[in-house]
Amino acid sequence: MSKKTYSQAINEALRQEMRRDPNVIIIGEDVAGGHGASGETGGVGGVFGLTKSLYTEFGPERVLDTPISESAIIGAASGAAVTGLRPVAEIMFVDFVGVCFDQIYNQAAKFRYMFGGKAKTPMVIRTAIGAGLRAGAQHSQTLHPLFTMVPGLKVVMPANPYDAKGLLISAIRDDDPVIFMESKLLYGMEGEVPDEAYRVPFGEANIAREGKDLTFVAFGAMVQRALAVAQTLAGEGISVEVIDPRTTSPLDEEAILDSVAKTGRLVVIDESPPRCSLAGDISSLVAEKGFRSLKAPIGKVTCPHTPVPFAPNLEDEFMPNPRRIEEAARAVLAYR
Amino acid sequence: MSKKTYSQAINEALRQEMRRDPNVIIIGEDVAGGHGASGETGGVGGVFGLTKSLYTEFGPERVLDTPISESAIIGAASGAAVTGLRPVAEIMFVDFVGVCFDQIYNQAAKFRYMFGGKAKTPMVIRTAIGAGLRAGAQHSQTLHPLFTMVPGLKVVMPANPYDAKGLLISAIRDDDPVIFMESKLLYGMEGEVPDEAYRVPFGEANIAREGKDLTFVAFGAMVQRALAVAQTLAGEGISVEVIDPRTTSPLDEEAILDSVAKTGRLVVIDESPPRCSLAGDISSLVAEKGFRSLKAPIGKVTCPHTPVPFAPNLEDEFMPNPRRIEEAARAVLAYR
Amino acid sequence: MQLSRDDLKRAYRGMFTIRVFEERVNKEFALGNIPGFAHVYLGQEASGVGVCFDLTDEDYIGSTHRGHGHCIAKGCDVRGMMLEIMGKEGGLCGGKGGSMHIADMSKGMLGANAIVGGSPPIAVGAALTQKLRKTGKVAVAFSGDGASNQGTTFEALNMAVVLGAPAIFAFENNGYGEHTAASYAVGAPSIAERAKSFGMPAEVVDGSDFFAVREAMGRALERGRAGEGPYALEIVCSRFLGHFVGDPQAYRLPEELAKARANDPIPRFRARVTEAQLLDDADLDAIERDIHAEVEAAVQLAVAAPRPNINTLETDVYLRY
Amino acid sequence: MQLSRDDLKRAYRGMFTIRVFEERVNKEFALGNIPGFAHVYLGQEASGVGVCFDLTDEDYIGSTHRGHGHCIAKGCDVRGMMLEIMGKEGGLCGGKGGSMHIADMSKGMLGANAIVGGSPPIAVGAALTQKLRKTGKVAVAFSGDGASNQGTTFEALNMAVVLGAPAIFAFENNGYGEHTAASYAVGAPSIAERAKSFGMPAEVVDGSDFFAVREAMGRALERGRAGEGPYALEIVCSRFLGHFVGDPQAYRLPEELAKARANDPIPRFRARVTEAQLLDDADLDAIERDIHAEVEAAVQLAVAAPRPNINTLETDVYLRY
Ligand SMILES: Cc1ncc(C[n+]2csc(CCOP(=O)(O)OP(=O)(O)O)c2C)c(N)n1
Ligand SMILES: Cc1ncc(C[n+]2csc(CCOP(=O)(O)OP(=O)(O)O)c2C)c(N)n1
Ligand SMILES: [Mg+2]
Ligand SMILES: [Mg+2]
Repeated sequence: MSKKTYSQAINEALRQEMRRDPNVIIIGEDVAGGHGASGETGGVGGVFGLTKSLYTEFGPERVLDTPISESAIIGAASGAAVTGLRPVAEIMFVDFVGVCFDQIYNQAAKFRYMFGGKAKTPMVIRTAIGAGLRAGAQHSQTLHPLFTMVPGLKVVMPANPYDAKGLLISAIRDDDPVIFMESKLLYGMEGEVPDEAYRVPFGEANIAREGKDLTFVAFGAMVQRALAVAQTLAGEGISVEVIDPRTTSPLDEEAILDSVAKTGRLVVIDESPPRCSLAGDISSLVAEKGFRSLKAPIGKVTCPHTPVPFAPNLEDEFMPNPRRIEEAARAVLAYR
Repeated sequence: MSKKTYSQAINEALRQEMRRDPNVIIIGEDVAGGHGASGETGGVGGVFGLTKSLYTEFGPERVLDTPISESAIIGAASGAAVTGLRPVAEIMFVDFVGVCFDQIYNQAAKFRYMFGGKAKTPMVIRTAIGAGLRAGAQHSQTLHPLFTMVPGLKVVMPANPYDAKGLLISAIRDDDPVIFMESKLLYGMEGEVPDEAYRVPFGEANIAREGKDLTFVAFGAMVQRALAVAQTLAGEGISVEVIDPRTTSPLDEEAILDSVAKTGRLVVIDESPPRCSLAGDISSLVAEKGFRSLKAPIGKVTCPHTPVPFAPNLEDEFMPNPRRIEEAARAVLAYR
Repeated sequence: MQLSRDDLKRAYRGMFTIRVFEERVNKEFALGNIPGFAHVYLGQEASGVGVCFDLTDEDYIGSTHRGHGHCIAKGCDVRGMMLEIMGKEGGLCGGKGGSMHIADMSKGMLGANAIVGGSPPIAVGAALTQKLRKTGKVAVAFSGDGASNQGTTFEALNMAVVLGAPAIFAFENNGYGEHTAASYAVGAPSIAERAKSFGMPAEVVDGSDFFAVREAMGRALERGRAGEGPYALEIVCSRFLGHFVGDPQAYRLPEELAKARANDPIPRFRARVTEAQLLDDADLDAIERDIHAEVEAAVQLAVAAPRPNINTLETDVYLRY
Repeated sequence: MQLSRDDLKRAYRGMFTIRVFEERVNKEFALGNIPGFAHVYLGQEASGVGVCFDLTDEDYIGSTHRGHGHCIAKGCDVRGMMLEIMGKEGGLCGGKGGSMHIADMSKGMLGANAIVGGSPPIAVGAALTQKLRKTGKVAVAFSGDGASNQGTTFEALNMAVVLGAPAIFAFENNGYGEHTAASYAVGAPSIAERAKSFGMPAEVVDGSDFFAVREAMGRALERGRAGEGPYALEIVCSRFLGHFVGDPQAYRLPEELAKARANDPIPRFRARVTEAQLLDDADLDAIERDIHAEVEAAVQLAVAAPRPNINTLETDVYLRY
């Protein structure tokens, strides 16, 4: 056990799994870096440095730099997966999935069902998500609803370093395609992380804070924001439970329903735009299966129905921020 | 006014708009057909015949056959749109959007906002949706949540020939990109359709049937199924209101909320899989803004969380069918 | 490599099985026994069989919407195929896939693919596995002339070169993508030259000549098995019927169709082997009788078979909601 | 076409504006005045200016993440650009776009584009408008060597040929896509040859020589304006700095960088026009002083400007929920 950042936890999970299983390979743009150049090869380790030093340890056969061709990256990963490898592909920013989405949702995700259960596609797609870096409309999206809606995909959103490592190890050992969504805002977050390999199972929520007056459900980077508002409200004697489902699909419905059964009030906080969102999804779950517990309308805090704006003040207001979360909480709490 | 099929209504809308405005062009695969072949050119008019005889009338400058390159089709349409044309692009089956999704959600949909309101992208993407034709996992999807979630897109799902014509004319005259989703199961549906051009506005629901005990919200091909079940239940003295929002984005929230205010009970019927679905979206709307009216949990009838199966018996059970709709309705009605 | 009498019989068996199977698909479709769409491989038999002839079960192929011929050439069971195409229990994909999604991992068949350009990137991945494991095996991506214009296909060509993957790109140029001619939709003067410009060897082959296809494929295989990287073949052939079963094809003149039929790969093969006295008519006739019986049995079986159990709707996917 | 003294001054002004602007972006980024990322165009000035030199406001360009130089070459206002890059009110996109999304329809600038390969299909569409309206105008798609491997780019090449669209593909080969060399990621021996194999004329140009770029572009333009279809240029140039501002570039040896600097397009231009006595140092120095003042003023303005009004968050999109 020692203090590690979210980035280090991910890097460590990759290294340990690659050591354990020679079938695990890494494929993506600049995951090594420097190929064909006059200077050092393998020193980049991905634009965010997540695959740093893996090339040095595992070499060009297992850490594959590619052209900027995301469809071929994902196709190469799924083709390698159905023939026996366990690739971890990197799509640098989730925003880029539009150029390779077919290979994800029509191909990799469907093989198992469409082929009558006879194909196994153990692959992970790691990708960086979220606004807040002033990266503009095409480098700041979250897009997890896009994957959550697809039958055949598992979708993971770690909210802290411990979960990042444990969930990534689960993802690599899973036999279905897994989308592993890394919150850019959390890369620098520190936490206690065991040095050895361990798994955090899919579909088991983390109760990030216990409470009895109101339930917050939040994912990824939004968990910290939810916790911060819960803390503020605690000062007024309001007890908020914060549920982090960890994986959006499979979803731990029970943890959410149990919490709402206790609190009777729910606010879902999520960084996608409002329509067909994860916030709406969870709200509708409770409106169907937890209706009897509900004492108030279900609040949602999402981004507005706009692309991500560039200017910092606009972007800060765009994201679910403590002010907006608090407002939603108070509205739900005030309902009689 | 005369009886026309859904297909004929769409074809007529295209023809009339092309006559009215020389900027309207059609672009897609086989929208004319026969180019470069030894026989007839222009006789195909799209695999479903929707653009039939337009090539003959408007010629190769305005009805453009393309290679099988959907990204280039959509890009060509949006590039033409921002420079002054009003293209109607065809993506044969909505399932194919995965190969060109970037050009839709990151490009066309974002131009206006991302460029500070200085770009106008008047284009329509026509595409065929839905299961029921035994076309298998990659030719039977609906995927409207995929578009509904994207800020900057308008999404249209006509449920009958009258709406098909009027909504398509609105789409062509709209200055934003519009996704026009044609239900394959409805292509042969007949109805009264005015001969002249007319618009059905976006964001205005059609109350397909009035009722007071229960609200059904359904889109596209599901509207007929909802009506059929409403009819069955009427035989038992249960009065069901059927709301067809016509466009998923913009969404006529008011019509839905008004109906639930009256009935207190809601079942949403939609042919996408359950997660981050349109069904969930509408349920969450009512759970937030119509909570006080609700007398029962909100029911959802969707496809299961699987790809579309091929075998006819599996596919029939996969789709929201009258039995499943009726079951959901009875459960919501029975709630006390 | 010289072909033995048994080899030649195997080749004829492959092509003739495809022929009879596809004619029967056409007929059963008309009879209403086949749900959905079907795209038959009639006229292209020499391509599939020529490409797959020297592949093992551990070599992989990725296929297209027009995949029955590839499946048969790669050794898939025709009963399992017919059951699948009719949407019946016991089909190769349990009835969940259908004509456009037949796969059989045990035969190295990675699936027909209803997305044009879907297979090439996947085949690069299968080839990568071979490269990393140094198996000396290859992966073939079948694509049509139409698919040769899809961005995913181009990316796969470049990726295979860059990663040195033993992928073989078999472009079956049957002159049409749906109802549009390749002469219109392929802006390049030649699909092979375009592939070559990506940095791999490429050649044009007469796709109605089994021997020519097999020989060209031999050169591709030699390179692949030696770990020297990808190869492309432009296999020029003819689609005897329409794009899908039922396409009236007004865009093709009768003369064009007649010319295609005149170059039928199956009589060509027969003429060549009988004239060279490698096989005699009796050998070939015996094969034909066999195959007719085999396909007939497959159809009987499939027509009589039950639909998949309704409980399978939600199996083979990891969870239900 | 022979260049007048005024033309030459305009060319120098264009290149030097880019140079000073980008050096300043670099500096302001370090000072924390520029949010997010910035990719500067230093070293590639002759390419953007050479390509855009004979374009009018009614000709279009589509650009990349490294778009500042293209914007300036196409006539965008540097104040509006600097305001945009700093995320301020009055920016060319109202502060909503930022460095990677600067657009100005009034100048025929269809937008920088943060998706690699995003612009080529769009440029084909803009070219199509010109073709249908018979304007004699063209649309240029700038792409990097990295972008030349993206499927969308390949599709655009083929589509332009098939539709006969007056699109010009300007591939700026600066040797790198992020931190990976083109020599690794482009499997083809040559980007120009690869483009040519799609069925259009293509040539390789020395991208550090303004005159060479402009002349090659002249041939492309002649074809485009005459309605004869697309053209491709592989413009070989150098990226003086890292991929983004802040990239330490350990993957490039100092010698390589020094070599690139030794071939700086701006001194090359100066030497050529002064040696040929077309312009003298005083002319050029005057331009330089002007530009320094202009960029300084733009920075002052932008630093002092307010952020966009918060109410603009939900404008320019058709609805709110
Ligand atoms: C991405 C995508 N676009 C369009 C289609 C529709 N479609 C199915 S087959 C086909 C023609 C394919 O032509 P080609 O690749 O030449 O194969 P062939 O049918 O001649 O065997 C088209 C356009 C599709 N299935 N997928
Ligand atoms: C689809 C997509 N993939 C990856 C990226 C990340 N990315 C941004 S710039 C870049 C390199 C582009 O290289 P090149 O086209 O040569 O342009 P240059 O940076 O050299 O100007 C990459 C990989 C992206 N923005 N979009
Ligand atoms: Mg073809
Ligand atoms: Mg570059």
